[in-house]
Amino acid sequence: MSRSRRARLAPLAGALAVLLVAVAGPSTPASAAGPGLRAALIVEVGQTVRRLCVRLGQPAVSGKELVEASGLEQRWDGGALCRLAGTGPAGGDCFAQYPRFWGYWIGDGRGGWTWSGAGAATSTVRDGSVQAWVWSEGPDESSHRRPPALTFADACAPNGPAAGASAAGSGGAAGGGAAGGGGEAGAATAAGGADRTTRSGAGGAGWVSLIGGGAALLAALGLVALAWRRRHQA
Amino acid sequence: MSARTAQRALGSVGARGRLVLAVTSMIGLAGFAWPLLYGARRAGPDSAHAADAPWLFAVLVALLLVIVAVEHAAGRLTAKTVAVLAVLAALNSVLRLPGGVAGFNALWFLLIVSARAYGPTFGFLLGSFTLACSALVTGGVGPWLPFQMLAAGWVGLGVGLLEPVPRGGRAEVLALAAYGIAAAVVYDLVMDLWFWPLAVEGPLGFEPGIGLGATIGRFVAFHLATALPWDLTGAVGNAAVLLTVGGPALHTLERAGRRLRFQAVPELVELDQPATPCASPAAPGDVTREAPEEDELDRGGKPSDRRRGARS
Amino acid sequence: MTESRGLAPLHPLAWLVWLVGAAGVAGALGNPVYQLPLLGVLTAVYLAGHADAPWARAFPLFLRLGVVVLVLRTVLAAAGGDAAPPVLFRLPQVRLPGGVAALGGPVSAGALAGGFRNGLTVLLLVAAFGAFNACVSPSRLLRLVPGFLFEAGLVVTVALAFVPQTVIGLNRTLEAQRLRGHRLRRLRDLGPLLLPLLAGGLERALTLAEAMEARGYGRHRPGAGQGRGAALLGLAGLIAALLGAFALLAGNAAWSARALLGAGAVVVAAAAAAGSRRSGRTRHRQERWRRSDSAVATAAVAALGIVLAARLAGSGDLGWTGAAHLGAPGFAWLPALALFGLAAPVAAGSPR
Amino acid sequence: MIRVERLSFAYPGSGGPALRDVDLHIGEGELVLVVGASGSGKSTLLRCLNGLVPHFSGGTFAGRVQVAGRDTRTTQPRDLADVVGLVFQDPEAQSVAEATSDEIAFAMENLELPPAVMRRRLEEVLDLLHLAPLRERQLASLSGGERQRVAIAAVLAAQPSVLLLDEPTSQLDPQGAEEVLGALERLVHELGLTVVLAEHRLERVAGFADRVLRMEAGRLVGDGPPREVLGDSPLAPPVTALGRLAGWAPLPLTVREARRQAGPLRQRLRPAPAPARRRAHGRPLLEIHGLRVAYPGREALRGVDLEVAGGEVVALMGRNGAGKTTLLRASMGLTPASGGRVRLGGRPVAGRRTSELALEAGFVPQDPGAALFAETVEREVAFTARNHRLPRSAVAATLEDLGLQDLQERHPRDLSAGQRLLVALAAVLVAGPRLLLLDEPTRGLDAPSKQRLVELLAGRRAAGGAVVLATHDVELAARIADRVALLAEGELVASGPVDQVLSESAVFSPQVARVLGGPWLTVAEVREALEATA
Repeated sequence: MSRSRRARLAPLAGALAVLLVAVAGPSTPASAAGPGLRAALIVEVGQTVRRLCVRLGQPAVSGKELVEASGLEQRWDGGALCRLAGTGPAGGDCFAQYPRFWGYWIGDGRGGWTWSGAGAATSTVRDGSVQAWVWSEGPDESSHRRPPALTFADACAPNGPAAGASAAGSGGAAGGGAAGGGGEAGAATAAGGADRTTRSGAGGAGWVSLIGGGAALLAALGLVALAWRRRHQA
Repeated sequence: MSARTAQRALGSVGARGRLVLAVTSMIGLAGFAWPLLYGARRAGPDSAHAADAPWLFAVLVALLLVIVAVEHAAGRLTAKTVAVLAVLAALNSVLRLPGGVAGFNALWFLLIVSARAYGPTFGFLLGSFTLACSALVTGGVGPWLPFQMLAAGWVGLGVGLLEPVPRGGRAEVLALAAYGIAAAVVYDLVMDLWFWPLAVEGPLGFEPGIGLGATIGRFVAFHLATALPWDLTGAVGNAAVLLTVGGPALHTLERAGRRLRFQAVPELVELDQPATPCASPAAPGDVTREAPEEDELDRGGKPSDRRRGARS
Repeated sequence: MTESRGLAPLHPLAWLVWLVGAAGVAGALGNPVYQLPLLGVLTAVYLAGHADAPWARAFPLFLRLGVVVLVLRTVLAAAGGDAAPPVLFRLPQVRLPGGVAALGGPVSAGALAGGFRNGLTVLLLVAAFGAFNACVSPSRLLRLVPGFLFEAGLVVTVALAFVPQTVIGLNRTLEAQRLRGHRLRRLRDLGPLLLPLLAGGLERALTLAEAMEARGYGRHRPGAGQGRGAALLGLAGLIAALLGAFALLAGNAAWSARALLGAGAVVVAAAAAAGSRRSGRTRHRQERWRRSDSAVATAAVAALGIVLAARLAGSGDLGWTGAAHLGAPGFAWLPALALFGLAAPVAAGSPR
Repeated sequence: MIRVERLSFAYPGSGGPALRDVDLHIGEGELVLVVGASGSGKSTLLRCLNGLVPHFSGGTFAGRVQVAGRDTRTTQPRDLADVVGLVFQDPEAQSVAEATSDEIAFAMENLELPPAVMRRRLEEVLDLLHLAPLRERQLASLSGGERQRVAIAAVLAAQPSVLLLDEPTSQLDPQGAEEVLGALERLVHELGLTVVLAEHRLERVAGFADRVLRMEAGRLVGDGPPREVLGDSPLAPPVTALGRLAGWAPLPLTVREARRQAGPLRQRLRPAPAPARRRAHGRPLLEIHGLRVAYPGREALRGVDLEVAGGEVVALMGRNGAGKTTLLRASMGLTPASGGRVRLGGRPVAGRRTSELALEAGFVPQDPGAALFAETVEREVAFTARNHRLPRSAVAATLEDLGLQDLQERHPRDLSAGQRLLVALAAVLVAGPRLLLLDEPTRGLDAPSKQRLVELLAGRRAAGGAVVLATHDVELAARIADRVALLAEGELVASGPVDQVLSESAVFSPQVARVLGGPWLTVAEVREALEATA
């Protein structure tokens, strides 16, 4: 009796074990697609414009996390950036050199920029986002220097892991960011091949998903109809 | 009303039982408060686990309840306690049915009064069992259930805080009503904290790594915006019912507690051995009269023929 | 409370496995191409298997809750002021008092899509629980309660058995008081309704307790130390698991955290095993485990396994991480087919 | 099998002992009937036999009880479960499970029987009590008689050698009681169980009881064969009382026995005038014409006509589900009529508030204790008075009318079933209605309480009030009713003077009518006739 009972518990144990592995396992569901997630980070100090392609650990991170993942030397005070890549006040008051400070811009991906008055901790960065930090003078967007018109593709090579190399004038602080899950463009590791084939917008994949998803949906609806009919015949 | 003694439905809980309850409550609290703790932390590479957290903690809290049940129920619940728990849980679930009596959700009222009458540990169990029973009746089993059970258990347990309030009299009812308001508000707040990471995202949503202050700020804003009006009406309703019905309900429960005698200890009067039946020193009627009369005479000094009257 | 009509009733344990599978799959999906068919599958399972009882109304109720969350998440995500391109339109921005957050501003397609798919995930999880609730009767569910939780299960069983009587009692009391001129107008008028119900219930509790005692309840009391020792062991395991979980969430010390979580789980399992061995209580009702139960359980575990594996391998765009590009989501056939493994309960039983 | 020596017991905190100096020996296979009024100690005695007293109740216990060699002083009731089984009054309050088979298995699970044994015993007790078709039914869907049989099966599953039953039929209608007692009779004959039964349907049980114990105020005042003990007891069934009146020997316990000796009495009564029947002359208080009530899926009443005038008592009779309760409820507007007219106090019921109707007619539903909640009887009555904005003096007057002054400071929940009924009556009568509607008022009442009720109703009739009572209790109807309305399937199948309807009916005729036939319904009537002719 107890043997058969144990046998019955086996599937439950199996299902739980699968879940446990998923939760505690090496690579989690939510971060599984990580290798394919990238965002562009533009850092401008004087004449130097760095274009960094940062790998994201999860589908959505904050602007602050984006900078953190870049591996650049930095210091924060809450959502405000005090010092980045060696520029900015080293200690104490973040705005010690006001009106000179790190301005925060959010790109539209086509080269346009929006000044962000809110802190970087509350903004959202997704795959394909472009953000910029500019060390400049001026209290708001009218006087602060606007970043150059750069797109996502200017920092990250399209559809592949080997993003374009850093723009001119970059160099210096190379990211030691392997542990941070990101790094300067070029240092990013290759993403899984499987990811590329199903990548959205990649050629015929749209058709595949349209047909496949449609078929699955139709099948499911058929199942619903079947169950409905059986119910109402009974 | 002279001093009434609490009829504890559960025997002495003991240091160990209290420790288990305390530790499980601490862990359970962490299960609720993870968004706050987690929100305060700098997110690392695995911050993606935020999505798994509600489910992980649901399992964790469910296991906690199992442990509380084993510690406080397994082999310890007498037939009387089981029966009273079951009857009150059923009554409570009925009062919690959608719509309820006159649209009022009387769940907290009965739980608080029962915990006051039969002890905080009983209150913890009653709170948990009520939610379990109610979920089964209405088909409300879900990942939220372990959290609801734990939180309702706390509401029952927390009545123990009122232990210094003297029994009987207006002060007791007032204290219970105040507790009723606090309990309803805190319960809703705590359950909302569980629901919050699932329910919203964006500027009012949970987001890892934005700092404790910001997390709390966002949560409070969300709670104020979505739940507070309902919470407050519920809490005020609770207090009102506790004020008007709390006293009599407490009486009813305490009467039943005396009748049930959770810890009945019979007094066995030794007659002489059957071998010498003629040497009986006292008529049996005398024997029972010799028994110490407990202070349980009804008002007006008339003896109640409680069980006899109701039964035969 | 009749059992399901449409199907030979599945073993509650099979349903539990199905639930774990369904919830796991729902949690792993972020791509509407899979999510919408899954919603269909869950609905079909509900339609085929639900009973004609009050608790079977759970599914539609749960769906409604899920839709509320879906709308809430989508709207609030859209109002998050996310400026990542492509921005669809702009809303006027409102600052909340206290500087907690700002609502409105640019509405990006990515935020909208992200909110939608996250909301859909919650909807699916809730729907899985709804279907489970609607298809398994509470009393059968209670038979899954392990032996070491017998007393707790008994309390709930007895309470459930008392609920119909209590509802009748409530209506009777309501009427009896109306016959005495009572009218329910204010909160204080609740007293004459609640108090007789309470007093009557407690009188019944007395008889019930006597009846239980007379029928041998509590006869077997194992050494209290044993079971409670297991409880302490379980508690220790849970503490370990909790610490592991937090470490994992915090993202530091990744491997030690996982080890801690895993070890905690193992200790808890060991405690449960030790605890269940202690109970000598026998059970009258043995639910029969049929072949259909094995089929449902296997299909559910397989569905979960395939979906999780696909996600780990990054195939099939299960999480639809390309939401920001607003391109068409990716698709792969294997995980899509696996979803239909969860429909096994529809096919498992022949109509009775 | 059972040995009770010098047993005395007092409940904790009670004024006096519930049992005094009881000595008793019950042999194996005996069926012992325990009789006595409410509060005489029957229930307590039964609870002593399985150890619930004193272990469960607490209290002061002197003397010794041994059951199958086990001393209850040192054995907990749960450890006696395989030796003694106890079945309680209320079938609903003693169940722990939702379905029949789970309920029956509960005791076996507690005894830790192997599953194979459980299965076998389950089948056995299901067959013994003819419950096999109900094995998977929800208990909530069973009738009272079925539920009580399940309760007996649940106890028998532990295979005790002693079965105790505490008024198992007092909450049941005659059909349910018949089911239970029939099952019991079968058990006694087939299994040879030792049975101790507290019961008030003596006529049905006396035939197969070996022995009767009579309790009075906690003492065992009678112990012997049924005829002996019941012969001089006020609790005896009407046939026995009739036999005593007529001087028959041996005293009859059943109608069958009485009929054999009834010839001479019938002769003696032939010249006597038939008992006078009253006719009501008051103005009609309740007028029902063509009343139809439909519930979802069935019609409970199909065109019923009934008029009740001041100064009469009308008994509504009929089997379960015939529509008695529905008729009463429709009279109070609690159930809306789908056709026909109901007028109360000369005005239509429809559209009037219940609290307003309560001033014209008082309705005491089944289970009169269900609505009692106050701390004292006086406050209980005052609650109704306050609802109707009546002066405080009305309360005192009502309490006095019903003879409740002595109880007015008592807690209603401490009272006996009969006293609770009086309180419930007081709680509706304080509003001063002229019409009184009662639904099964005698359920669970002992003989003295019934007598009290009869006197009370007669008093109201004499004062010009009217009473409609729905009842299964034929003897009660014979004693108090002027007219009987017989309902079947929602239709009025007979309506007329009590002697006509009852003596023509095979089922609803009182014992005296069955023995003597004709207009004779009660022993009192026969006594008066005999005195008149003598």
